[in-house]
Amino acid sequence: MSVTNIAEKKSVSTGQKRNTNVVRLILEGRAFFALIVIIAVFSFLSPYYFTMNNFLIMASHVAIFGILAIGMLLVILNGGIDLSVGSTLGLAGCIAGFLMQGVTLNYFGVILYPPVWAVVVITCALGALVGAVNGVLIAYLKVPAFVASLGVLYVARGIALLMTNGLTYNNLGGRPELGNTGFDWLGFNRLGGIPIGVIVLAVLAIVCGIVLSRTAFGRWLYASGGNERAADLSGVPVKRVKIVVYVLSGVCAAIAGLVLSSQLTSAGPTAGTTYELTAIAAVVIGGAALTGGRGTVRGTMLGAFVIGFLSDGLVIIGVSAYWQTVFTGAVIVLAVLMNSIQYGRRVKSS
Amino acid sequence: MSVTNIAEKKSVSTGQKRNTNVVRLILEGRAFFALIVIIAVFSFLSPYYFTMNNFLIMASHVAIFGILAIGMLLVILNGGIDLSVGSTLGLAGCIAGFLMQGVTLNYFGVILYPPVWAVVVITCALGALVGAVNGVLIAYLKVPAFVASLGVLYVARGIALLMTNGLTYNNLGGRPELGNTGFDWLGFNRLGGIPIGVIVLAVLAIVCGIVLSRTAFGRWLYASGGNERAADLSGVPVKRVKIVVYVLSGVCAAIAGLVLSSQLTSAGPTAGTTYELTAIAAVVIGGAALTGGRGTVRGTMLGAFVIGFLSDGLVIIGVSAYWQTVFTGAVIVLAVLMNSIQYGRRVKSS
Amino acid sequence: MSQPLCNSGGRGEVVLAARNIAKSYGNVHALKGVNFDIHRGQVTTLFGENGAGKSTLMKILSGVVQPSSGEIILDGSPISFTSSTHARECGISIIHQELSLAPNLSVRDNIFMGREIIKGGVVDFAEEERQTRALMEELEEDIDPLTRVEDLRLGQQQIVEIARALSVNSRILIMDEPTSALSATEVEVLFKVIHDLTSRDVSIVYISHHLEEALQITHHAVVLRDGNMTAYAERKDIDLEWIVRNMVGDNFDLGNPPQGHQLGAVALSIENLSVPGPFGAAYNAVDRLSLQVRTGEVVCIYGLMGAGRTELLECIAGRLRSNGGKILLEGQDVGGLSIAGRIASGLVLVPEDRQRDGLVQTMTVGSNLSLASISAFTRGLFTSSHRERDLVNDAIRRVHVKTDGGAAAIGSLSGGNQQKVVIGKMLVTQPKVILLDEPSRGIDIGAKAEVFKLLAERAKQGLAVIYSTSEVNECLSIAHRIIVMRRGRISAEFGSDVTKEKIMAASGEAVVAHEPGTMER
Amino acid sequence: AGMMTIIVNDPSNPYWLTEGNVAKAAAEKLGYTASVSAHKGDTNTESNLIDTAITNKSVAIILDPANADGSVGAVRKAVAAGIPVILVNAEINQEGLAKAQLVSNNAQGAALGAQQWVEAIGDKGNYAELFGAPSDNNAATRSNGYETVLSQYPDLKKATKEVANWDRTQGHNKMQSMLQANPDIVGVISGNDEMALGAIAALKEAGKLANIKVGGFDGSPDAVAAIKAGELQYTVLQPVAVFSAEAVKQADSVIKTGNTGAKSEKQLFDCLLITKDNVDEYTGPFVLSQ
Ligand SMILES: Nc1ncnc2c1ncn2[C@@H]1O[C@H](COP(=O)(O)OP(=O)(O)OP(=O)(O)O)[C@@H](O)[C@H]1O
Ligand SMILES: Nc1ncnc2c1ncn2[C@@H]1O[C@H](COP(=O)(O)OP(=O)(O)OP(=O)(O)O)[C@@H](O)[C@H]1O
Ligand SMILES: O[C@@H]1[C@H](O)[C@H](O)CO[C@H]1O
Ligand SMILES: [Mg+2]
Ligand SMILES: [Mg+2]
Repeated sequence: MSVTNIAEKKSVSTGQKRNTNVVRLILEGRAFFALIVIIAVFSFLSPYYFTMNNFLIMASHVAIFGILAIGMLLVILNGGIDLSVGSTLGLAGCIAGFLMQGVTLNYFGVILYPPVWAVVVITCALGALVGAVNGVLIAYLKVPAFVASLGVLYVARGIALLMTNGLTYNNLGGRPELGNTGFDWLGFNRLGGIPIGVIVLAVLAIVCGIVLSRTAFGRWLYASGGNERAADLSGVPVKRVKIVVYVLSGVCAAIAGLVLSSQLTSAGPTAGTTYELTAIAAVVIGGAALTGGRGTVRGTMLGAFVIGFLSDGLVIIGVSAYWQTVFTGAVIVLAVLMNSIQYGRRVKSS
Repeated sequence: MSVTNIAEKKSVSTGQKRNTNVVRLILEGRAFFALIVIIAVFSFLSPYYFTMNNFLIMASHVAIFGILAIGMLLVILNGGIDLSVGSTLGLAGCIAGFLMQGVTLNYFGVILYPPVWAVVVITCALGALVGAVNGVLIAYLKVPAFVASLGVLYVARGIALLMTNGLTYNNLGGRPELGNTGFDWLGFNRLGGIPIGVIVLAVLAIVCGIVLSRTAFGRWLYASGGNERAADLSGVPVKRVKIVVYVLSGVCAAIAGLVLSSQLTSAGPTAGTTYELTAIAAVVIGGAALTGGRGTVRGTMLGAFVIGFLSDGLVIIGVSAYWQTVFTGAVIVLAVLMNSIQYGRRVKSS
Repeated sequence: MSQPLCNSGGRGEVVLAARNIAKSYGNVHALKGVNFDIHRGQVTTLFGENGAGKSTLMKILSGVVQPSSGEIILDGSPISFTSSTHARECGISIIHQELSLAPNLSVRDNIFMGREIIKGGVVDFAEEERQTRALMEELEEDIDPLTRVEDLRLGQQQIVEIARALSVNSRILIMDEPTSALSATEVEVLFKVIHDLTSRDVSIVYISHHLEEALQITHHAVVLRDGNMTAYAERKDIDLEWIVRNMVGDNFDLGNPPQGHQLGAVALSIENLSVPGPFGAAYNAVDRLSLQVRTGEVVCIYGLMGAGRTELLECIAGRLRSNGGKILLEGQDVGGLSIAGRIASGLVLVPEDRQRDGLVQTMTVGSNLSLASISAFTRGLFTSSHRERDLVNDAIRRVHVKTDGGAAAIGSLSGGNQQKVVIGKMLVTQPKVILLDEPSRGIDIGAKAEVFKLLAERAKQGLAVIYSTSEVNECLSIAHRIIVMRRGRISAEFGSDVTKEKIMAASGEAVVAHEPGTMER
Repeated sequence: AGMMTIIVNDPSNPYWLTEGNVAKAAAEKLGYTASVSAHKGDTNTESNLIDTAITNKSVAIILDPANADGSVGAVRKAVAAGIPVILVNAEINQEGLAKAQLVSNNAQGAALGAQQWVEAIGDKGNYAELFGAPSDNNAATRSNGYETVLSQYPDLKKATKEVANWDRTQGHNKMQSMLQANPDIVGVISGNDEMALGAIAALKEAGKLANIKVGGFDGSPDAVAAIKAGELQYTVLQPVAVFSAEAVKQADSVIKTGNTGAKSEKQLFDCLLITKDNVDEYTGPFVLSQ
């Protein structure tokens, strides 16, 4: 810890890092700029891109990554990383699928069909549990976040495969006669024309934004990500914050799993493979520092939209799959590069 | 004597830093211990595990990850991360495959069959180039290592797919009449009974160990990973070190690509997908800190062997694929956890 | 590029001159056109409040930072340094105010980092180690060259930093607060080394907030104020009063114990407290120590490095576990409470190392100041930004932080002002008992006086204050009572009428001064 | 005549690459524009691609579904948007959604392969099996097909079975490990060619390729080359080139007439055996001219 601090301090004093509000605005402005460029280019290339309906569809695609990215942002602000979100998403979907298909209680000889709200609650609780495992490993057992969450990545995926035996749960629509309908409502319906997934994302983003900027917990999070020792000595419950952060990341992954499986009306054990990388990329494109303590929800959302709007755009204009891979990589670097260039210039001019 | 006392005292009082030589030995001892446990358990469960030949085969599997992990160690010591090694491995294999099959120069109307040594050199140069792109992005354009190498991950993979059009180069044996034989020698043959891949790994590990512990470059690397600003002020060429580190990581990935494609006598564009995670895991299990400045080649090799011996062992005793996933995750966490527990107990008992 | 130590001219002649140096960071004008001379074989001391621009000027002279305008003249010809390496090649080296060491490397590796001795293509570790050992001998410090720097205490790290600068053999050596973490003994050794260097025609620039100490060795005194040079004089023309007057304008002292209020009930009571030594150590860092402090009382804990003051204070604050004894706050046992719990019940600590334990570098001045009192501006679930702003502005005013305002980045403050932020953060929690571990480290005399005045005032209002210090003068300021610690125990206790000599004798300082190595037990 | 969207699994496998290429060529020949994209086995990506096809106002979708159960929702979505969907290569577990499901007859192909395999190996000894990605129904179908035939030979014993996820590197490494535990095996039967080729490399390295015979599945160009080299005993050609082209034709027919012109929704295309006897009839990727 002390090392990083000394190093950071030094760089601050020599004018390397100066996150005044102005700089932060410009930084985010840059990700925003990248988004504008993407929209402009694709709108020019395809008549179908710049339509309300397409934006809504794309936004509902972004929702999955965006929800993961919000959880990831919390973890990254805390100076950690959570590689297990993709697996947790998959596991959560399977649990939801399992519950929606009815739980057979052999002992009582009955099949229980839990109502949708119960499925949602149980699934989120499961996500929280996975997150808590990460949190305890990291906060109390001092396993580096990268390793702990990598381990949980494998274990959660393995459990999902074991519980489904590799198969996919289908027909999650529920049955009216059993009173557990409404699951695909989450994925298919719209409120005021807006897909539910997008609304969930928006609500989460707003809540998270408020928590970060307006609550004690938010302050604790930024402080312990910036300097854990100093936060500790200032009375911040750093361990508890850490655990909560991973729990929230797990819950976000579970919510993403619910939204995804309701969108697909099915849940498979391999869903979400490698999504953790996309989520991390969104957070970093959005200007957060992987060393902790810096980043905003707004930036993260921009990052998620940059990635989502780009990849959908490439498909819409019919770029070949191979070139899509190349472009995705190039744009990720470019979006962040623009930040750095701007950043660098300021330093020199100062 | 008093010096040591003072040192220990102080570090315990702050409860964070205690990297005396003794502790380091114990830490590494722990990974070593994990390896011993793995070998013991599997030897007990299967009569085939504890045989010379099996160890050699397992070692040749470890070689691929181990070579990647050596490059990754350098990057991590420097405080960075290189997510692109898996893609670089794939791309390197494709380049090698492309060259081995003969390069048609339309203009001259000839087909060139470069000798194997030339193929090896060109492929390594390509790996160096990919690494240099990472290095320049990170050192000069100030793109965070995670993002830069994530971008390069996609781009390199895309290029490999584009150049092969998704197909696999086959029959890399070369042709005697063309004088380019010997490629599969790398993958198939043995020197004194030891697979060439394992020998390559050993040589790289030894060279890297010497570089780290005996040369100025090694010290620069640890210094800039420990406190970049201090290193810079002391005249360490921190930017150059950074670039060299990524170049070396790229070269290691290229070598791993050569070894892998010679083992398979074929090279496909998707080889190496997600290997970066395994390489990072090996480095971290081996006791290196992702914050930079701490880690050894010895530890990293132990980490690579822990992962490799575990996954092969699970196959040999016939554990189902899903359980393999669960066990892999659990052991990764456990191996590191053992370190932390030992670590933690020291603090508490004090 | 490297020059012979003595080429021309005599002692006292100007070897390096800075002309009209200005430096701005955005709209902060750290230096506003300063002229500054360095004299051959002599010590020039730079005095000034926190944030006056001393470090900035030194960074410019050593090539770490480039000036916005102005000229540097070395041996009569203008030069502009492109990097610290370049300046080093021109014979200028610097000991930085904030340590710049790689904590993961050994002492030897830090000293030769970037300047490796190469033999046969590899580093000649044996030779480096030999030279390191020699340097440590010269500095009379018993540090093994192979110890990792992170395992050294702060003062020893500072010694390493000094040794590194010495090992370069430069002809101009800049020391930016080299003694802020050193014991009196170590300072004496350093001064011996400085004498040695000057006699070999090495020029020294010295910065310190320990004014008397600096007066012992300096030949020239320069005072900086707000980025301007406000005074210059030779040693023979100045005294302490001159410096203080030129630095802060007014005359003042560190204050007296606050009078005119009744000491109240016992606020903090320590009973037989023990704190374990390092893992496996046979001794306790704090050994069955008992102490009572009453409301409104100011207690100073004096001791040498390693007396166990930091352990004592950190244990009271809840950072370290005890292995015996009780901590009572207003009669309540707080031994089971977390740090947060203790802060909430009114027991707070200002830690020793502000970089590592005090500040969150990624946050603003305001967020740092308010970090420990978030509940004070939280209403229901949410924080109130205007309440926070009030709290922050009030704190900035009360502890006199020199800053653009609460929104400024913490890194833009000078070291002393950062220290004030750490103290301010704890004072705004409305504590009953405040523990300050070396609160005056790195802060200027004006700030020091302000801090002590502030503490004295708060004491009058009923705050119990305990502070530790390594400077005897500071014991004799506002403290009603002076406790001397030695080997984890209280070796003496005095009233405010004691003399310096008595305090030092009780700490064991006299013995250590002549026999380095007595710390071995 | 509008755009046909072709969604394949992962074009980094020659099998799916051919699937996409053939369909694209067929569509363009019929005057459509065609766009090929890939979901790489991820049902979410697949669903996104379907959304995009809807946005792009495609006239038909040719889809290689990612998952028998998991792809149902995506297909339903396209159908709800009024776009006809023709499935190729793999099935979904719901009928009446897609206009047609054109797949190779995996059960028949597996039986064909297993019989040839017994012919090469003989009817006794221990053997190993390499199993594809469990999320793909084809893996189980083929494995069951092998089992049905091989269980008729009581002296043939399956000594070990490993999942190698259709992947060559995994096939190689798993083969090496299986060899350690089962040095006495006489043959390897593989769920696809990629895994078989990995196994061959491992056997070659161990110097056991002469004694241990390998059989594949797919009919990929690499496998054919291996048959020519005498390293692979046989492969079962999936007529992917045939049913891909046919899928486009039926899509065209749906667009023009409202029905596919085929008798049923599920249409099985028989697989063909490639051995060294008929290997010369292999004229292009996944094409055997008869
Ligand atoms: N990197 C920077 N960015 C912005 N302002 C800076 C920076 N570095 C220094 N300053 C400002 O320049 C002024 C001079 O700072 P400097 O560090 O030189 O003071 P100092 O005299 O060394 O103080 P101290 O005694 O506390 O060390 C201060 O107001 C400080 O806030
Ligand atoms: N009984 C003892 N025997 C040997 N060494 C001891 C003993 N007690 C303390 N020490 C040493 O003294 C040091 C205590 O450091 P500590 O920081 O607590 O002292 P301090 O009085 O706060 O001094 P500082 O001014 O450095 O903060 C440790 O380095 C410890 O190793
Ligand atoms: O049918 C295909 C091929 O066998 C391919 O090689 C892997 O995936 C299966 O679905
Ligand atoms: Mg200063
Ligand atoms: Mg102390």
